[in-house]
Amino acid sequence: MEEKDLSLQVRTADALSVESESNHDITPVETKRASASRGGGSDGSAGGGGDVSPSDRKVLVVGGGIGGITAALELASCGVKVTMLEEGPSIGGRMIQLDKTFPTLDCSTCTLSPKMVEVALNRNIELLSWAKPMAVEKVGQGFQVKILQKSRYVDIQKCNSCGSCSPGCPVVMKSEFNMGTGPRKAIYIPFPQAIPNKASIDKREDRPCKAACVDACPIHTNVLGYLKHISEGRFADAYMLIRATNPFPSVCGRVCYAPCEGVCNRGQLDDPLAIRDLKRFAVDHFDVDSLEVPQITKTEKKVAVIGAGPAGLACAHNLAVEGYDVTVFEALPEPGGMLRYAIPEYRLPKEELRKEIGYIEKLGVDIKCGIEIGKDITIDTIKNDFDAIFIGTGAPKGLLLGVEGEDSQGVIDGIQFLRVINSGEALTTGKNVAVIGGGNTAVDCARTARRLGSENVKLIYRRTRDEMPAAGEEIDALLHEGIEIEFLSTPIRFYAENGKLSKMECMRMELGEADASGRRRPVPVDKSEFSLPVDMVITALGQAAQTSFIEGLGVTLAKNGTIAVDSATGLTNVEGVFAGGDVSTGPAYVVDAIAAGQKAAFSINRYLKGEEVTAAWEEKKPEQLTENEVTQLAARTPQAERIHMPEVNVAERITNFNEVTIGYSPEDAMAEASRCLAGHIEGCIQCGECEKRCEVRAIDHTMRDEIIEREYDSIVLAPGFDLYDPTEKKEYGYGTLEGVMTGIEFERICSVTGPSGGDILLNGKTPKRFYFIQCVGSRDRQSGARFCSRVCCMYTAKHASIVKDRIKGAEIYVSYIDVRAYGKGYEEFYKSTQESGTFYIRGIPGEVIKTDNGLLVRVEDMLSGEMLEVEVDLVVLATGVRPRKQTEELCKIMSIERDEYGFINVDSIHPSRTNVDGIFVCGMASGPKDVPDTVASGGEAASRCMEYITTEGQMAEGGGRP
Amino acid sequence: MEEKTNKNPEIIGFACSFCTFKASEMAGSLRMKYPDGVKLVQVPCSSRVDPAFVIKAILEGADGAFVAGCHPGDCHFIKGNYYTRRKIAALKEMFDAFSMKDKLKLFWVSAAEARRFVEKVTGMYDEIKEKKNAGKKA
Amino acid sequence: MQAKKLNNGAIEGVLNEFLKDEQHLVLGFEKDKNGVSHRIFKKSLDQYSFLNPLFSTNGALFLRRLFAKGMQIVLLLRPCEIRAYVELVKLTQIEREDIIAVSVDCLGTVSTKEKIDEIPTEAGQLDAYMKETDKMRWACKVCREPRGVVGDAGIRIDKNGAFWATSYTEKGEGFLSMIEGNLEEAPKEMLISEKEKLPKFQTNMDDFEKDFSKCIMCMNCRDMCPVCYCIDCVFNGDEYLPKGDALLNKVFRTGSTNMPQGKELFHLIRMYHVSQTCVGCGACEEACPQGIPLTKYFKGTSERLQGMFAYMSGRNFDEAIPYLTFLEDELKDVED
Amino acid sequence: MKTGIFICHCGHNIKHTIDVKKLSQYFKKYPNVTVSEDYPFVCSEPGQDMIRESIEKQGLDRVLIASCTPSLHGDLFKDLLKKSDLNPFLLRRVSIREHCSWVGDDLEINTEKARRLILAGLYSAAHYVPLEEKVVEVTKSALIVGGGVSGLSAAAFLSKMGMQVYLVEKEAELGGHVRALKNIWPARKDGKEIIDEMVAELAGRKNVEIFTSTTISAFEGFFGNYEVTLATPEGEKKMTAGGVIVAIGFAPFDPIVKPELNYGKDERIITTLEFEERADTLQLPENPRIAILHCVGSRDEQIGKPYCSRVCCINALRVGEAVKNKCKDSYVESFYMDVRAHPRGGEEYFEDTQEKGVLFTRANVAEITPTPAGLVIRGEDTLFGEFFEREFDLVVLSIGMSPPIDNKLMATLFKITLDKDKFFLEAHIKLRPFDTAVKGIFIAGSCSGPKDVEESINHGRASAVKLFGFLNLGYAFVDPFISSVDPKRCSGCRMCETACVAKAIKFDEAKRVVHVEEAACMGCGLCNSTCPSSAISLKGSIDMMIDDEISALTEAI
Repeated sequence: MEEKDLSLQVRTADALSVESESNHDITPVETKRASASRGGGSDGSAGGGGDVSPSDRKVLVVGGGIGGITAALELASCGVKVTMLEEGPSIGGRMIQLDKTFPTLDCSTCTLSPKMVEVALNRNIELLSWAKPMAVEKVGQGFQVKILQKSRYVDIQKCNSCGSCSPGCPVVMKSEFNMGTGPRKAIYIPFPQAIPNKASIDKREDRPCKAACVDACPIHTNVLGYLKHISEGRFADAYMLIRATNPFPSVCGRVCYAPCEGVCNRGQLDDPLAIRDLKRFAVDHFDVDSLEVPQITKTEKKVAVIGAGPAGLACAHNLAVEGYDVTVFEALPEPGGMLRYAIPEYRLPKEELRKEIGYIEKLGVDIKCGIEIGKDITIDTIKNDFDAIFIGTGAPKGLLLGVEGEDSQGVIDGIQFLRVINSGEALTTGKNVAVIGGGNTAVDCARTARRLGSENVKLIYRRTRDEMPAAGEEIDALLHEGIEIEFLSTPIRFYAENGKLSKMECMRMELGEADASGRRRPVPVDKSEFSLPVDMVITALGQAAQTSFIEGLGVTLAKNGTIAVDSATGLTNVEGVFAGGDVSTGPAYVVDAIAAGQKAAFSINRYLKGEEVTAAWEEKKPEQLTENEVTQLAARTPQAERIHMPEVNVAERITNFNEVTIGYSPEDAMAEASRCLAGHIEGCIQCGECEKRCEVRAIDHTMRDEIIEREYDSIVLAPGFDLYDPTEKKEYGYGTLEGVMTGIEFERICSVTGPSGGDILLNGKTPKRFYFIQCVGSRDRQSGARFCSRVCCMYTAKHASIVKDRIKGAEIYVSYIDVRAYGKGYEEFYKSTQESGTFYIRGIPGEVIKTDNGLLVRVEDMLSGEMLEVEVDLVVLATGVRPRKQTEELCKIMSIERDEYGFINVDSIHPSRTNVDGIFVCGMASGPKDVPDTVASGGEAASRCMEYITTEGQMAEGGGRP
Repeated sequence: MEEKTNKNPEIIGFACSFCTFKASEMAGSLRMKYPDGVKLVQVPCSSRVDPAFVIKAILEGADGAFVAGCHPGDCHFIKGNYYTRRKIAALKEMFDAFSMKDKLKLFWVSAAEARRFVEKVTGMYDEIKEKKNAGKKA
Repeated sequence: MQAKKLNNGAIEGVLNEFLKDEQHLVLGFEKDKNGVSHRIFKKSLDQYSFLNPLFSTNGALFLRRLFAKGMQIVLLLRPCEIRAYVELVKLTQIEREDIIAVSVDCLGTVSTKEKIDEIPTEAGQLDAYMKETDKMRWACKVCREPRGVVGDAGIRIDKNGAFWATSYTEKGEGFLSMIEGNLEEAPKEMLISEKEKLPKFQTNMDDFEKDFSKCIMCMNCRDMCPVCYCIDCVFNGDEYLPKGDALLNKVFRTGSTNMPQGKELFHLIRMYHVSQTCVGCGACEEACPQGIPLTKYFKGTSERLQGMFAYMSGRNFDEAIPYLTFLEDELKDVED
Repeated sequence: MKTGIFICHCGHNIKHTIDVKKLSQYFKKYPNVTVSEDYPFVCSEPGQDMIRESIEKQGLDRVLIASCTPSLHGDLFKDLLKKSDLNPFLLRRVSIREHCSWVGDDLEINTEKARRLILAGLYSAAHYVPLEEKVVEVTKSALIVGGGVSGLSAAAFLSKMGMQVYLVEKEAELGGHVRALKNIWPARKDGKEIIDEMVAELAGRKNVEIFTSTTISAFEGFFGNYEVTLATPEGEKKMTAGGVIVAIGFAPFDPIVKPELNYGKDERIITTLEFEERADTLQLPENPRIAILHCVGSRDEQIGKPYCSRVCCINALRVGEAVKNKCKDSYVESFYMDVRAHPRGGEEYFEDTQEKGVLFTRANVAEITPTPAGLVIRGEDTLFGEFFEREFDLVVLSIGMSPPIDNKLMATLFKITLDKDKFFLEAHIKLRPFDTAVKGIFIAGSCSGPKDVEESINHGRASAVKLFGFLNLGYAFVDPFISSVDPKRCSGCRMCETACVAKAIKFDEAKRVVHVEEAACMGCGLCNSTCPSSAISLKGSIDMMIDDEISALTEAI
């Protein structure tokens, strides 16, 4: 090697691969020798860097701004292993927030992002975002460092930055990147060019409640999420979030039995939230017909759904979204099943239902009504024509009393009764109507009869109110509407006079032993017969499934005639045949049917893909708060009762079938929703929506902050700077007056990567008149900063020229003390800004006040000596720089000295050397600098650092530092 | 060329890796929409674009072509796009001489200007589409 | 303009003197019974003709890749030929050191394809001939610079047909010093005056395709072009003119294709390549067996493109070829 | 040719907007395509295993991955190819996520667009050849031109890192202008002290050669191995340097240019530099009246010095302070436009000098008229808008910085561009403030524009560390995407040479063809598009690749 002449000679990297797999990090043995021989750089007296390979040296760079980036890249290129700590989600520092850089008006992003990418790709640099040093201890020449790695709750390896998580997130926060001028979600990628380009979750504390509502809900509706949306006035977002797991929000918003409210943890403090009514509110504020059909990739497979009830339609809906060709067969003339034919108009307007079903049809689902299986089409044909079948025919068959005279005219089955009414057919009820039963159907029948004009409607129930299966509020409503209930009584005989029903004989009951259902069995009381005059009796004793039509399939039935299925998957014993809803459970609730349909859809999808069929989601028992959790929460949560949804008064409502409940006003809804405990915390509320949406399963809420222990040979600090907060300068009205903002905020507004994509807008309108005030928080004793911030003069000039460039005919004023355009090309830039028609006024304004059409700036022009009053639309405060908050902490743990303003102390001949040997500083941390100066200081710091780590132990001979 | 006239315009764009292509990536990740007719060829620097490429693209049936790079002065290769500017300016003059000025455009789009990118290409697309349809009617 | 008046035969005398040296050559025109043509004179100058009314090729073509030193050469050629020579010098295709380029006023030329028996070579008569007959080549009719004002020196003809020699560079002065007599102010009015600018060339693809449909891709235009200097043209490769498998491959990709494949491509790209160096001599058209009006397109286009940069090919030795330089602050409005 | 095409679903991102199945099926049948698969997440472990497997099993020689945009996933797939013993430069990535899925709504149309883009990738990949990251031997030595603070601090660092350093100073003494300065602010040291410290640091080192009263007579070659010829008092010296740091500083502005100041006509009118030298020897009455003029030779378009010289305000303050320290009761008045006390602590320094009693008058000075009694300054007070006329015993002109005398010489020697003020032009004013277009050649300190001591030191060391990074391995890696010449096709017209920004192309007089200095090439491809016969072409993006991409994209369907 020594002999080799130096004429440019070329080898392939592979030839070197012995030492390095074309990594730039390891100095190959022979090359090192070469250097030693050449110029005798190796022997100690000559500084002796030559024989110390930097490759085994490690340096910690704190801060990922342009200063830190430069230092890190330089060190890495010298072969040093660098760890870069960035406290935030992405490197880039302040510079990446800039729209343009003076004086060339280069696009900041274009110039910086390649450097950021370099950092990411450089094999010598390990980048830790969300990380900062906690403790630093000097050991010999080196440092023992404890690094706090904050958890980002997203697996950086898995995340492929597709960004599908953020739209779903219900938590809207201010974007730090945009200096709060724009929103971001709790899960977010700060900006498109972020490095690392990965999402992170802004989780500040654990959710105070257990989100029992979500677990209680058969379809795991994201309750927390939509309540958060509603509480902050984003009603449409709330609807979409509900829609994501529920094809029938308007139905569930009205007639759901709301198991969520039963377990709502807030209920343990005061009242549970009105989760169902708020759902309805969300629906009321959304036009379902405007829903757009998503992008769907069609598959070849066809699926038949039998029964257009909630179960069947939910199943069809999800399959359609998955791209299957779905046909629904319905025996009745219209789709909807019990929703359409059993629930009366005053509880669920048909129009609402129509919309929801309309959307399902939009998805391409073909609903064939009036088709009865076995009559119009045989089950075998279906079996042959389709790749899979879902059966959701419900439980339409009414049960019989089994007493004498039941067959006489005037005795009618409840379901039958409701169906006739809901079909809009005329039906004459009697004067005296008795309804037998205590379920929701019975109540519906009674209230319907009342609305049909029956003077005297009675409910006959065998047990007491406590045992009534009907929803409590329904019973109350019933009583309000003047319907009596005969508890503990049951009919034993019906009498008809010339064919027409005339009276009913009943018998009193008393409660005996508990029966299978756990309810005490009613026992007849001897000699307690009594009779009631009736001309109509409606029996609502419960329903049964009607499954005769599938005999051909060989599906196993349970003894009560329902289809036997695996409740988690909807699998029957026959391959390709699935079932769910009342047809398998017997009469139950709408939301259970929807869940069953969705589970089946999930299974069918897997089955048709040839995958193993598994449960769609695992169920979790709703958790309750523990005693002391309750007490703790109660302590920090002000009491607030539930706000009830208004209803139409009784007198009016019994005269018609209009909906009884009226719905919340936005104010009430927001107030009620904000009672949700989850909504009370900052940042992520752990609603789990992102987990649902992340396909690579990158999200991990169980992550915890870690502490990493490392050893480094040297440390470079580049914590950068913050900007002065002018709130304390009352005279400028920052924070109180609209249209007064800081320079960096204005920068974001101008930026093409900013909230308005580069349009300079003040609440939607383009401002025309601008006033820039310089030296806010610089050269200013009151704000405790005598120093000059060095950049404000120029960035103001830049802003002025940007405005000139973007807004034709803009009026621009700039107030200054001295214009410090001292850098290369700065003076010229300042001049051209002036010449392009920006008015520079020497003198700092006394005050800014609001006027009818803008802001009034009062300033004394020191050149003319006169007092000026300038009216403008926008006032931009060129706020000075301050050391970054974190600097103080950093310096404390490293015992580094700072000056009166908190900048790190250095001397001008060794501009990066701190009082601690081996710790260096660059960039704004040691005083205001513009970008080129920061870059230079970054390099300088790197050079000092290199000296320190490569010549340690030889300082004396090196004759370097005194 | 003939059999394509009833189709939507096809536009070939030559985009420099450091600015315009980056901008187009950003346009994508921001889910901004622009016509499918616009298709990019990535080049290291706009100065790599040989006018022959543009001529070829047009003769092979593209309804338009554009060359896009960093703003003058921002070039990653320090001066490249100044040469681009001269070459493409000349080529545009040539296209003008052959009465097909509208078929060649030169854009400066920086890495951050996703929206500018979308505006530029959409603008060009619509313009050409309009001319095309007008041509068909005539 | 300071110049030396040439009495009859003066220049021949000078050149003969010059040619006495073994190492000296003159490239000019010779007149014989078959007409006038290029000739390199050694030793002595016989049947020399100042003017060559017949155009076959551009003389600069013969000078391409002339790098040898030691042979002193004097060029006495038409302005279009000298301009091509200058461009070739810029493109380091000619070693300029030992060459003196003298441009001679040109009264226009007739194509060698034309049928003509007798054509005058004396300035006055030739001028008349050109005016009477309509035989002058189109290229010459629209010539941008027929005056001997390019190169190292120039020979101008005044209204009375008298010749004037003047210099534009040091070399030119050297040449001038060989001629006896002193410098005097030459008459303002010369036989040929500066041409007025022509309107911007304008055409369209249909006409272009129509005109070039006859092209057989023999590429004579390229081979005879003085400024098409590449030793290996891109169009020799399969990239632009695919044949055989390459052709099939292309058809497979781009569907049906006319043949010879890529005529338009060839001509348009060549047009761009020579756009800054083309001197509009029309040699290409002379070379075309199909009689395609190449000059119209090449000259027209190149003049437009040169105009953009206030450039004129071959005007002088120092102007950089526009594509090889730039100003930071120019062409602000090219961007769309 | 055996190409493997792998189309990523990116979960729903691509799958839901592009018919990936259809595409993979379509390309299965395509000539030269051996494998064509679509996969949920190509970037996932199983995804990569799949690719690797098919490379090994099917013996693929090209891999095309249609997924997210190439800039994502960094070197993931390159490394994958490496692991599978396939040259990483045989990988082609096609962005169908950012450029199809996310920019169009219609499945059909997106799919067709994606097909074209993949086709384009396929065609161009057909021309791919294995490339290698070359490494070139470089000399671990640096030439530093200029022995001022920048040059010295660069030398200090590089020599300490064991590099051979050749420090060239055209003056007899090191230290540049700083050496002359007294009590430099904020260091509060004499320039001499600072310089001596720096020189002392170098003194001990065998790997530093210092050449004073020396100029550079010739400079040849390319990055890593520049051939330098020096003209030293002892005669000519030749050496090889890996890189160069040009730190030739500035020239003080000469106020002669401004006759109205009468500088040179009266010894009571001196410059700040002269003040430094003569401070003690000046003959002044006690309690002298002293005027200080700011911006002499700065911010002055008439004399072609529109720029601000950055340091003169501080210098003016120093003069004021010095006088006041000497005699409290002297009358000192500073005439300024804006006080640009920009360095850290400068503002406070400004205030302190004011408190010391130095008066600051915002004014335009029209002229200085020497009279026996004193120097009369006439001008306009721009604060009160009134004209004034005051008499002084001494006028100190705070002169600005002008470009170094040798700027043009050095510019041609080292291929550095000059900016409009004739200072050196940096590669990028913000992020590459001491780089030039030519690799391994740096400009440090005030030769690229006025700078103070601290800034010059920063520059010197920062450029030094950058140069060290280039050279410390003894070899440098060369990006494979560089130009190369086919000598058979080259006509030697030297157009590429003229155009090349990096000056990486060299002409061989004998063979009359050019060749590329690989270490210097930036890989922009300008030469390629400039060469009419494409005799020079950019590896990784040769004409045929782009031509065929175009064919694919314009393909008639």
